[in-house]
Amino acid sequence: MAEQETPTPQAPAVALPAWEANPVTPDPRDARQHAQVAELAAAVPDAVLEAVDMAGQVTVLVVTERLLEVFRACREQLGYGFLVDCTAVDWRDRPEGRFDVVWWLHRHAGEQRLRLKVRVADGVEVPSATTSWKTANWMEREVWDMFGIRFAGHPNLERILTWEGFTGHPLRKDFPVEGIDTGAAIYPDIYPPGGGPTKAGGAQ
Amino acid sequence: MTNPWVAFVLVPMIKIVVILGTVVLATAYMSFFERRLVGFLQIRLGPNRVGWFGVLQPIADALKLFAKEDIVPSRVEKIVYLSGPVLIIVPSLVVFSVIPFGPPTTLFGLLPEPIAPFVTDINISVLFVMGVSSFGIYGIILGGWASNNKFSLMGGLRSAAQLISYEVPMGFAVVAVLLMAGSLSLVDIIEAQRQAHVWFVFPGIVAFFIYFVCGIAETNRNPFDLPEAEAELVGGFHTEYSGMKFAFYFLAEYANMILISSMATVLFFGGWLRPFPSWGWLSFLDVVPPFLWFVAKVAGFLYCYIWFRGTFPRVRFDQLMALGWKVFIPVSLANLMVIGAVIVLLGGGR
Amino acid sequence: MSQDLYLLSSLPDSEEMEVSFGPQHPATHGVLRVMVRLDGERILDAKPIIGYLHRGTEKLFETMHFNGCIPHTDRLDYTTAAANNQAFVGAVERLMGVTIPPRAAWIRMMLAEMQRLASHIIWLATHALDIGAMSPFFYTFQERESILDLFEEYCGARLTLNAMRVGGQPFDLPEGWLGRLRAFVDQLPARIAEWERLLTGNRIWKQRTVGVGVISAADAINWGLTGPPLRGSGVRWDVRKALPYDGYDEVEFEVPIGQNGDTYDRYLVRMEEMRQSLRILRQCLDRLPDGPVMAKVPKVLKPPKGEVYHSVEGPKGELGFYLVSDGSTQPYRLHVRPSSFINLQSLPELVRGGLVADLVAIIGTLDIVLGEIDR
Amino acid sequence: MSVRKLLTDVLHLDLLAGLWQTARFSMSRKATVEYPEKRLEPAPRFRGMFGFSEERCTTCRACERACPIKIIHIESHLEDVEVDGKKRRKPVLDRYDIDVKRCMFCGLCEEACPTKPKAVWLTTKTYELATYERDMALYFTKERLQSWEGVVAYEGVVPPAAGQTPEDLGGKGGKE
Repeated sequence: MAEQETPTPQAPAVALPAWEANPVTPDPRDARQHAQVAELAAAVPDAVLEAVDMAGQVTVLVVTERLLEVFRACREQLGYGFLVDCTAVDWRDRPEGRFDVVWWLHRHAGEQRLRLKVRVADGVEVPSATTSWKTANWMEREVWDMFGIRFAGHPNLERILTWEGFTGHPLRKDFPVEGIDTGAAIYPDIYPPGGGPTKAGGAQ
Repeated sequence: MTNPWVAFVLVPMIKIVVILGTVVLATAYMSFFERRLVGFLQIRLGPNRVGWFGVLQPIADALKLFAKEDIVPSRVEKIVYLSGPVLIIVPSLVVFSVIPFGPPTTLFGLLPEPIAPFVTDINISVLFVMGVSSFGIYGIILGGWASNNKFSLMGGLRSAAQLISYEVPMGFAVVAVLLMAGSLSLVDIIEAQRQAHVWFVFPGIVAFFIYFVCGIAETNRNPFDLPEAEAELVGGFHTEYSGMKFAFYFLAEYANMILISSMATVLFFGGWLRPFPSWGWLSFLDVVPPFLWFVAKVAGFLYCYIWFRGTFPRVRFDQLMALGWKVFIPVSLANLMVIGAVIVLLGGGR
Repeated sequence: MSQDLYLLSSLPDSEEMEVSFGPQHPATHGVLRVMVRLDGERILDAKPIIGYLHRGTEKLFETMHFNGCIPHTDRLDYTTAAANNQAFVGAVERLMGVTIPPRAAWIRMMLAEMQRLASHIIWLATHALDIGAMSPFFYTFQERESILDLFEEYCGARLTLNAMRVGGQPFDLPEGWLGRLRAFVDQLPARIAEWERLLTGNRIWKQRTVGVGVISAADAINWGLTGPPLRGSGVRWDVRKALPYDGYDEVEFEVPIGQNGDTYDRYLVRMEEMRQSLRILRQCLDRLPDGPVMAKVPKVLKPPKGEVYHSVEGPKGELGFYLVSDGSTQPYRLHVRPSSFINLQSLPELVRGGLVADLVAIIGTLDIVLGEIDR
Repeated sequence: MSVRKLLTDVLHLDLLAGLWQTARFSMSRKATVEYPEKRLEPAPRFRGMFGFSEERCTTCRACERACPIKIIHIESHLEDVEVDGKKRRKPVLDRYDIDVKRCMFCGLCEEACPTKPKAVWLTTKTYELATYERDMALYFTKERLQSWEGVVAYEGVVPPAAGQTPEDLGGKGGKE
C-alpha cells in the first residue's frame, strides 16, 4: 500500500468512507460554559481568564496569583486526584508573557481531564503544585531545568536531566539545537570559552 | 616398601602432586561444565568453540587470565588485598589431603602392594576438613575489606555472617553422622556404612538435607550467593579483583563445591561404596572401580549445584539469616536428639 | 528526599554509609544512579539521579517534520517502540482532525499489544534476573524473538519499528502474517505457564517480593503512578478503558488489579496483562476489518495552530504526547509524558526501610527504561 | 493451613516444580544460532543496507527532505541530452552521498522516493555493515552505493549496479 502515500490525484470514490466523510475538526471553541470550567469558576471565583475546548480537550487559562487556590480546589473540592503531567511552552516574543506553564489534571470519577495553563514572563515564580500532588516534584524540576521557570514552594528545586553546574535551559527557543559550550562551564581552566561541542563536534 | 624414604617421602609426594593436579584440573573443568550445563538448562549451547565441543575452554580462559594485566587499584590495602586470593585458594586445596577417594588399590596390579589413593587418613579428618575449609573465609573477608570498595565490604560482611550462621547447623548435621559412625576418620565412616549395610543418608535424611543446603550456603552458590550477588553488589567481594587474582577466587569456589560434594558423598552416600553394599545380587556392580563410584556421586552433587543455579532466585540477606538460625539450627538439633535416642535404644552405640 | 545526602560522608563517626548505586551497575537497567544512605544493609534514604542518557529529544523534535519525528519516538523507550509511535501519531492525528481507517486502527492495536507482550517479557526477564533467577531471562527472550520476527516481517525492523505514520499505517500486513501471529498467540499461554511454574509459587520468589515496596492506592495516585504499578495497588484504571483510542472500545478485555500494592502483586498484574493482551490479539485476529490502511492526508503535514494531548496505555503506564503546533510543518513543542519517569519518582518512598536487595527488586518492579526517563 | 500447603511447605513441592521445569527445558531444542556458520534470514521487508540506482533517480530530493537527520546529500545540475531524437534538459546527479554511519534505518527515504521501482531502497537483507574505522568506511558516495565496494552482501543479493531491484526480494515496493 505504499502508493497510498504518494499524492496521486484520484477522482473521489462514489461514497466516501465514514472516517473521511465526517472528520473530527479540531477547531478551538470557547468553553466558558463547559461543565468542568463552570465548576472550577464557581469554586475559585475570578481565577479563570479564558477557556478553550479543542479536539475535545478543555484548557483553562488561570490567573497566576490564584493558582495555588485553583490547585487546592481542584484536588480537594473537585476531585482531580491525579496530576497527569506538567510542562511549559516557550513563546519567545509573546508580549503577554514568555512562557505557558501547563498542567493536566485527571478525575477518576467520569474520567475527565482538565488542562490548566498560566502565562508567565521570564523570571516570574510560579506556585508549586507539590503541596497538592506529590508527583509534581520531578515534573517541576524538569520544567526548571529545561525552561528556567522557578516554582515557589518547591521542596528541592534542582536540575534533573542536566547536571548541576549546567548553564542555560535547553528547551528555551533561544538555546541552540547544537548545544552550548558546556566544557567551559565545568572545567574553565581546561576548556577555554568558545570551544566545546559546538565547534569541535560538528559533523559537517 | 621397607625404605622409609620411599614410604614417607616419595610416595606421599607423588600422591600430593597427583591429587593436587587432579583437583586443580577438576576445578578448572568444573567451570567449563557449569557453563555448558547452565547453557543447556537455559536452552542455549554454552561455550563450544575452543577445541572439540569446547573442551579446551578452561585452558583458553586460564591463558587469558594469565595474560591479563595485573591491576591493583590505587587505594587498596596492598598486602591484605594481595593475600586475599592466597588465603582462599590454599585452604580449599589443602583439605583435599584427607578426602578418601577410594579404597587402597594396586592400580590393577601395577603396584607391588596396595596404596591408599589419598594423602593421609588422620583420625580427626572431619574436624580437619571443617576447620581448614572455614579458614578460606578470611580470604573473602579480607579481600572484601582491603578492596576499599563499599560493595566489596558488604560482600565480605555478608559472607562472614553467612559462614557463622551456617557452620553451626552444618556441624550438627555432621555430628549426626558421627554418632552413627562412631569415628571422626572419613575412612572409618565409610567403613561404618559398609558394616551397617546402609548408607547414612537413609537414617540421616534430615541431616543430609541440612548438610547439603548449608554446603551450598557456605560455598556462596545460588540461591545463597549473597556475597557476590551480581544484581545487588556488582561482584561483591571480588569486584576489584581481576586476572589471576580473580581466577583464584573463582577456582576456590569450585574447589569448595567439589569439597562439599565429596564430603556429602563420604558422610552420607557411602564414599566409594557401590549402592546397597550388602545386597549380594547387586555384586555385578563391583566391576566399576570404587573410585568411579566416588566420582559419579560427586558429579551428581555438582550437577545439583548447577541445576539449582539455573533454577532458583536469590534469597535476601535477612531471610538467609532467618533460615539458618530459626529453621536449620533447631531442626538439626532436634534431628541430633532423635538420632542419638534411636542409637541408645538400639544398643547404646559402639 | 533529604538535601544533605552528599554531606554525610563528612561525618566521621556516623555508622551510616552512603553508596552510589549506579550509574554503572548491573541492576539499574541502564544508567540510573541511586544515592542510597545505608545503615548496614538497611536503606535509610535513596535519591535517584537521572539524566545520564539525556539526548534532548524534545528539542530535536522541534527541528523535524512530523513523520521524521516517528523514528525518534522509537528511541524514547526503546522496548516499547510501537506504543510510542502510536501515542505520537495519535496526537498529530487528533490535532489535524484525521480519523484513521478501521483496519489501520486495528493493526495499530495489534502492534501495540504485541509490543506490550514484548515489553512485559523484557520486564519479567530482567526482574527475575535482578532477583537472581537467571534462566527465565533466556526462556522469555526466546518468545520475545518470535514477536520481533513478526515485527520484522511487518515493518522491516525489530526494535526501532517506525511502524506507524500520521493518517494510518504505511503498509498492509504481509501475506501469511496473521497465520503466524495466530500460531504465536496460541502457543504463548503454555510458555507463560512454564515461566510461572518457575516463579509464581516459588517460595524464594515470594519471600523476595511479597510485602516489598508496598504503596497504597491513595499514595499511588498521589505519586502519579500509572500502568501496572498503579493497578498493583488496586486501582482499576487503564487508559485503554478510561479514554479509549484506536479500537480499544470494541474489544473485550479485563484490567487486572492487585490487592496489596507490593512487588508480588505488580508481578501478578503484569502476568495477567500478558494474558489479556493475548485475548485482545485473538479478537483482532478474528475481527480484523478489511479496507485501506491509510487515510487521505497531505504529503506535507501542516496541522492547524493549537495544542493537543494524546495518551495511550503504554506497557509501562500512561504514555502521552503534548503537541503544540504553530501551523508549520514542524512541531512547535512536543512534550512527552514519560511513564517510567513519573513512576521512578516514587522510588525513595518505596525503598525506604528496605534492604539493598529490595532496592534491586523495586527498581525491577517499576519497570523503568532510562531512554524514556532521560529522553 | 491446608493440607496441600503443608505438603508443599514440607516437601518443597514449589521448588521441585521449578527444578522439573528447568530440567524439561534442558532437554528441549537449543535456541542458539551459531552465527558465522548459520545465520537467520531477514524478512523481505527488512531494512538493511541501501540500494541505489542512479539511472532511476530523478533528483527530486524527496529522500533528502524526508530524512529526519539529514544524512542524504544531493547535488545535481541540468544537462542537455538527446532522447529519441529530441533534445531535453535532464537533471544529472553530481553527488548522492549517504552517511550510513549516522543512519538509523527508518526507511523514510525509501517511502518518499516517487520512482517506480524505487531509486533508493533498504530492503536488501544486507545487515553486516560493521567496519573497523568509522570515518569513510561507512560514508557512501553514489558510486559506492551502487557498487557496494567493501560491503558484504547477504547471500543471494547482488549490488544494485549488478541488477538487484527492490522487487527482487519481495520487499515493500513489490507485492503490496
